[in-house]
Amino acid sequence: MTRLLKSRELVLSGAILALILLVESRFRGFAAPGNLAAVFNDTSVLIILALGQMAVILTKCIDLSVAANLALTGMVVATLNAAMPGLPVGLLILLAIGLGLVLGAFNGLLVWLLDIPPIVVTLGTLTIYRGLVFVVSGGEWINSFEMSASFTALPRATLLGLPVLSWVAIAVIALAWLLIRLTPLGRAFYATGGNPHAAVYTGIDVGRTRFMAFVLSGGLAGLCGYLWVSRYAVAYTDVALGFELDVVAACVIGGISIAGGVGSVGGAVLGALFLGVIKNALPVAGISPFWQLAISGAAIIIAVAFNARAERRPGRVILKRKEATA
Amino acid sequence: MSTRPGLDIGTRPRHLPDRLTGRVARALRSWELLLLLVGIAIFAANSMASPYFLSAWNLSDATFNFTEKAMIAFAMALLIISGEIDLSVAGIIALASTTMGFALQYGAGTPMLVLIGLGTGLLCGALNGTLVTRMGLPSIVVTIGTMSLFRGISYIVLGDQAFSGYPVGFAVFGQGYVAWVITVELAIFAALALIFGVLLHATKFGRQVFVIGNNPTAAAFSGVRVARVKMILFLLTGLMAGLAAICLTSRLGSTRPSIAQGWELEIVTMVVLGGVSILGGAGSILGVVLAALVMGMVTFGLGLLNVPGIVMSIFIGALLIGVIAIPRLIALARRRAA
Amino acid sequence: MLHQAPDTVPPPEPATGAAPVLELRGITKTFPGVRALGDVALALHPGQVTALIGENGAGKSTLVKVLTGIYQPDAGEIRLDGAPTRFPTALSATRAGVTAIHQETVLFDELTVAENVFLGHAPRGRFGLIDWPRTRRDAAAILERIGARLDPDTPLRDLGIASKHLVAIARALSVEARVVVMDEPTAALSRAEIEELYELVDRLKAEGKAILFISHKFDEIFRIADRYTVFRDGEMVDAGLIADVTEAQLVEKMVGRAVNTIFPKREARIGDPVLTVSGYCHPTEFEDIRFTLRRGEILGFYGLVGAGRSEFMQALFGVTKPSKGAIRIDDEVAVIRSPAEAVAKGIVYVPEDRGKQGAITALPIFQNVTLPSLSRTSRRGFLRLAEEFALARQYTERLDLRAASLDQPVGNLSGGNQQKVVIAKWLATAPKVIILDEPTKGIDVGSKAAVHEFMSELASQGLSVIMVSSEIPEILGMSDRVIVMREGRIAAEFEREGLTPEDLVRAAAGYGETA
Amino acid sequence: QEPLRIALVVKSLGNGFFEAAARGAEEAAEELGDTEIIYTGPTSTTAEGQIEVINSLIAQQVDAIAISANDPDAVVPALKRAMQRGITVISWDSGVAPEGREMHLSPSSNELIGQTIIKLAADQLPEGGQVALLSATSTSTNQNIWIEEMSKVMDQYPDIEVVATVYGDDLADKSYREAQGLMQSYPDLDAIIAPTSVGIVAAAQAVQDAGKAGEINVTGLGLPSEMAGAIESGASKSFAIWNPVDLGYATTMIAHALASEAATAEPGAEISMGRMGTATLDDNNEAAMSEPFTYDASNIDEFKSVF
Ligand SMILES: Nc1ncnc2c1ncn2[C@@H]1O[C@H](COP(=O)(O)OP(=O)(O)OP(=O)(O)O)[C@@H](O)[C@H]1O
Ligand SMILES: Nc1ncnc2c1ncn2[C@@H]1O[C@H](COP(=O)(O)OP(=O)(O)OP(=O)(O)O)[C@@H](O)[C@H]1O
Ligand SMILES: [Mg+2]
Ligand SMILES: [Mg+2]
Repeated sequence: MTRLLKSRELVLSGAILALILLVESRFRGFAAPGNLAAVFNDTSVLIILALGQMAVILTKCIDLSVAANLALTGMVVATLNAAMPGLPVGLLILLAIGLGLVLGAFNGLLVWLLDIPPIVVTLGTLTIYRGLVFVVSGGEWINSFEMSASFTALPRATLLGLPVLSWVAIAVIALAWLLIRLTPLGRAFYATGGNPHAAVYTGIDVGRTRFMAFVLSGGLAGLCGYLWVSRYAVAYTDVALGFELDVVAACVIGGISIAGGVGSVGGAVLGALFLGVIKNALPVAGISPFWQLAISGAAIIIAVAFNARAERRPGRVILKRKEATA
Repeated sequence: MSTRPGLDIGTRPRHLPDRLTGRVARALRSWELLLLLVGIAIFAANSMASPYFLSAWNLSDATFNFTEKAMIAFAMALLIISGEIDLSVAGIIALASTTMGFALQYGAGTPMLVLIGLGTGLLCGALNGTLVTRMGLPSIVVTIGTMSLFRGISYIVLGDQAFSGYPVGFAVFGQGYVAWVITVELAIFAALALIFGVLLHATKFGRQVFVIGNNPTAAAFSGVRVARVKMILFLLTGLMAGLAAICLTSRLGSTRPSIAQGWELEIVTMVVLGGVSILGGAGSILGVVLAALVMGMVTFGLGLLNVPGIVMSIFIGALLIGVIAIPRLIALARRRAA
Repeated sequence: MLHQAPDTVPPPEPATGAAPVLELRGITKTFPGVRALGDVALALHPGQVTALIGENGAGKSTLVKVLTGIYQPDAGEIRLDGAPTRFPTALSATRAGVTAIHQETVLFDELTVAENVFLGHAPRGRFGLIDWPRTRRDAAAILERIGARLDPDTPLRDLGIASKHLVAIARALSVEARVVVMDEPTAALSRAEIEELYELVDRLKAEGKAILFISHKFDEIFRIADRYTVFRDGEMVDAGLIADVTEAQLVEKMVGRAVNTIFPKREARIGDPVLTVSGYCHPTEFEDIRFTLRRGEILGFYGLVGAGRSEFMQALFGVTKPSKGAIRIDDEVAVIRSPAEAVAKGIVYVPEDRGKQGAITALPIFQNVTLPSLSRTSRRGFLRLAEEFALARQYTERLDLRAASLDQPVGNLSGGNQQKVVIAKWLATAPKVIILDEPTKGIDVGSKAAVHEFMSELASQGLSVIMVSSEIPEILGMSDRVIVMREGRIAAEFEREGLTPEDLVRAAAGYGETA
Repeated sequence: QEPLRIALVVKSLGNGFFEAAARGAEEAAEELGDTEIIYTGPTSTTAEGQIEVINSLIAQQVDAIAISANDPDAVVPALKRAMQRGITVISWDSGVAPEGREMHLSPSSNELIGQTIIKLAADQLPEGGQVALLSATSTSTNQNIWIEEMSKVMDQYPDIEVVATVYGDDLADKSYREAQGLMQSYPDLDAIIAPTSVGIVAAAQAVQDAGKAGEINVTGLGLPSEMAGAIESGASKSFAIWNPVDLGYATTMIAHALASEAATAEPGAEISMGRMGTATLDDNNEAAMSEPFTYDASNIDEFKSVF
């Protein structure tokens, strides 16, 4: 598995590099470290969400509610911040993660205990959570001047030259790698998606593992709720509308198989970065932003076709050809 | 001692009855009945909540809330029963509407516009179908890609512009009436419900759709041309999206690339609420018809109370999960008690 | 012969050897509509192999699952070293030292061999994190011990069926076990590997482990078991020492009456050639397959597991494409590019994997039967249910299918009856040639005899049969002619007269070959 | 007697601008007496959403619909049906094609707005310089007309170069990213003109985050409450807007007059807008309310709590 994935990650890294160089060749400065750091910073939220989604997809499920979860947690913490500017930001972040966890757990419970297909569950909660944002806010926007300075300052504060937002993404990547590679839960994600039936025989509780994946995805979405709202210094009902599809697309481009059990942290990160580079390169390259949608659609199709080709097994070979005589 | 399988060749064959449970008994336990009850309850609640609900003209206006989506939902139901899905339908609407608007610039008349709309739908369906059946790619991912691609092409063509000025004759699809309060769209909806109902439940093709959804490998090993059936379903879905694009464009009288944004999820919701198993292999057109009516009535009823659309969607989401969850919760509780 | 009453209380265990490590008492397990286990008892002794035998569906695998914490029994108790205990999860059974090689391969294609061996109980290092280097080392050691030459870092998906089974065995031995359960462990292994397994069992015995061995093959039961326990219909009917019984007695206990294990082929008039295959090739799976099949003939295809017979049959049936070759049906050139075309030309295939390729388990019997005949039972594409039921009834009754109604889902039927539905489906198309791939694999003795008798009857009615089988007695008993395949090629062809098991084995394994 | 029911249909609920307009509408209703305001709209800026809302308003038999349209053409059939059922239909803020309404009330005249936005930027650039436009949703008409009007007067500012026009789709995050892109692509940029209340806030935030407050001037059309921070930080020196409270008030006054048949919408007609004076309809049955008003550090504190 690792061999194949490594090569797939290599190809994806190559594609990203080629893309960067292509833009750089026509528009000096795109590949400058400062700009690349900005691209990474801009993609941080997508990376974090893609890592959560990856856990879910590994277990053969899908979480379409992440963007709605993000919007709801973002709105709740922004509202709290506006109402009680005195609340420490740390507490609000914990609250965002906590609320995200609860929303993820709700998905997870429906999948685990009631055995409802994940796509149906999260399609339902996608509309419910998004609707709740409206109910919570009464449709009002929370604007930057209503937020406390510390609330909006945290993600853009720089540390060793990088904004805190980027550092959060880096930390999440590291933790995700640790979780996936080195903990039993991480391995359980693969087993559950790779062969749910066999997972039961190995003592893995398939339902519980899926639940945990949804909780993880929810918690990260909650974290992103705070990050998004404070970064753009605005909260409203349609925050990150339709972003769940970008997240799924990042995973797919990163080689995480929708059939479960296949994928890696590196793949998810690279998939997100690929989309991030395209998004940032278009305005710089002077391509009309109206092209962006079609380009990312084409990228998804090409990536999935490519991954399927890489995954296709050579098939066992019964015939032992005698090369020498030929 | 009980008879053992297979040991009694040569003895008198046993007579196997066709069915043990009658059709009525089955109907009484069905998902459709549950939906019908929900629908009646919502109808009653709406009539009580708003004095404006029970009016033929108002109900006729309300049908626009679901007719176009339901046209696609019928084809989508077949596709989902066969174990595939098409999330690009709203993208197809945008693209088909755009090509129609483009043709309009070159003076195409109503018949030509209709052909172009349907043709674009078919082509998009053909692309999806080819990627899925020829290259063996998972349809959920392929159609997430083509969803962006199709709508993206509309954005490339239109940008921030719009096509408008459709011919007067073209308005008949989305704004015309067949008779009294029966709109053209409602008539199309009813005709399609009948056609798709017969296609799915009374034809060889429909049987093959169910078989494929249950076990595609065994279907192929039984001589069913799986790839062909799936290809036809993708084409059919594309065609219906093209038809919906004609109706919607005609109703709006203009084309923007953002047309029908987010419809794919509403259509899938409609299909699943109609009792079609998202895992494939089970479902009925009657269920989808009932789900369309229920969803239309919920949105219209709440609209009359000036409830914002997004709050309605909470109801739809809760309905989707609730209708599936409640029977399971009861079963779970019963098992716990026992 | 005395008929044993089914309700007799099992005789007490003969008192030999040490006290049992693991004892089951009064275990009952019901599934909706089926009582898989009713009040069964079993005792496993250290250093002894207990064979568990019974027909298909007797409840053997269910018992294994109860023993390993996958199923919870409805009633009864499990005693470990005399103390009552419970296994609420698979992990708890592993921790208690009960490990199993399950009938199905329960492994993960996307993980490596080492991960598969240790999934769920990998060695942990600091902070409870998985210690990968140690996991790899330990896995290599276990593989070494069972004589499997496999690299622990190979992804499992790159391995063949037999190697996968070896990984499953390694997995079972990766825990400190006192009780080892093996549910039909030799079904997928080659002869050499089976021998290695027997040696392994002997070693485990010597180490004092208690072994429960499930098999349908009596030769191996007599080769390695010390004790036996017989299940019938979810009940324990007998137990004792192997030394005290004969094979015939065991079979009778299992089935409840005496049976012939092989129903010999009835003489049939063999007619003109129906199917001629010449030079069929595939880039990787088989090469230059050629033979002629005649009317009323049963042509056996023998070979070791993995010889490529199924691949060839599936190409003949149009599932996969051959790269070269031609066929003639009734002396006319025919091209088959899909199963639909094969069926139209009168060639049908009963696949090896009944659950995945044969039956559509969630759909009713009649829909399964009429599926390939829908053009006949429908008019202009519209279904006619009455005709479907009539057709389905005709063929299911001819095969004496046991079911409650034609509307019952096939998944509710026993394995043998599911096989009958698949055969009925094809008979309803009035084929010329029927290909049966391992038609009695995993089917108990009783049903097996019925299938054999039926095959014979079809041949005598003028149908041509190709029978793929890995069982020598079945090949010898049923075939008019035998083709042996090895590594994707035809290794030999034999007439029925004077054919011996040694001939088959020699050709299949390739001793003294020139090619 | 039943109260007169006037529906104020907005582009999307939750937008501060429209909330303010709704307050103005309520003020007018109070003044008029016997008038009920139904403030409604879709939750995202789509034409389909507005049509569903219009259908339910028709069903409720409201007396007047005053709409700020997401699409000038798409809502026409639905509005026509409303007029057929005897409902007074006018558009305000963002217009509807003439056949879909009786009259349209522009917050200001397009010429004045176009001239104002470029003047705001030019006044801070006596030496000339580069400016870029950050426009709103691609499906909105006004921005395009204003930009067009702006280009008509560009020859008055020979030293000012418009280097790019980008679209933020009236989404905060997209506008933010587009503003970032502008700063990357044009290192010498002097001003960003965003004739949209969402875009201007996002652009100001982007400029502030890039540490270029005072260097790049963000101007255009915005709400004082949302722009107060930007004025304070120096990211924006000044911006303009008409008063949405006045706009909602004037719209309601006109709708009431037409629905109660106190006035008729025809070219040349003069319709009273209460404290806002009189609207005079042109040949297209369109009228302008007033000129946009400029906000800067000198008056922002006074207005930021109003809307
Ligand atoms: N999960 C299940 N749900 C319902 N019925 C089951 C389930 N598992 C087993 N059964 C039924 O219980 C009975 C015993 O099955 P089991 O698998 O234990 O048989 P077995 O003795 O192992 O047969 P074989 O020799 O074919 O492996 C069968 O009738 C089977 O159909
Ligand atoms: N290494 C493998 N990778 C993928 N599929 C395999 C592998 N080994 C076996 N199979 C599949 O498992 C099934 C049964 O395998 P089996 O070993 O019986 O091979 P076979 O070609 O059918 O040989 P035969 O029928 O001659 O025994 C076949 O369908 C085969 O394609
Ligand atoms: Mg078994
Ligand atoms: Mg085989």
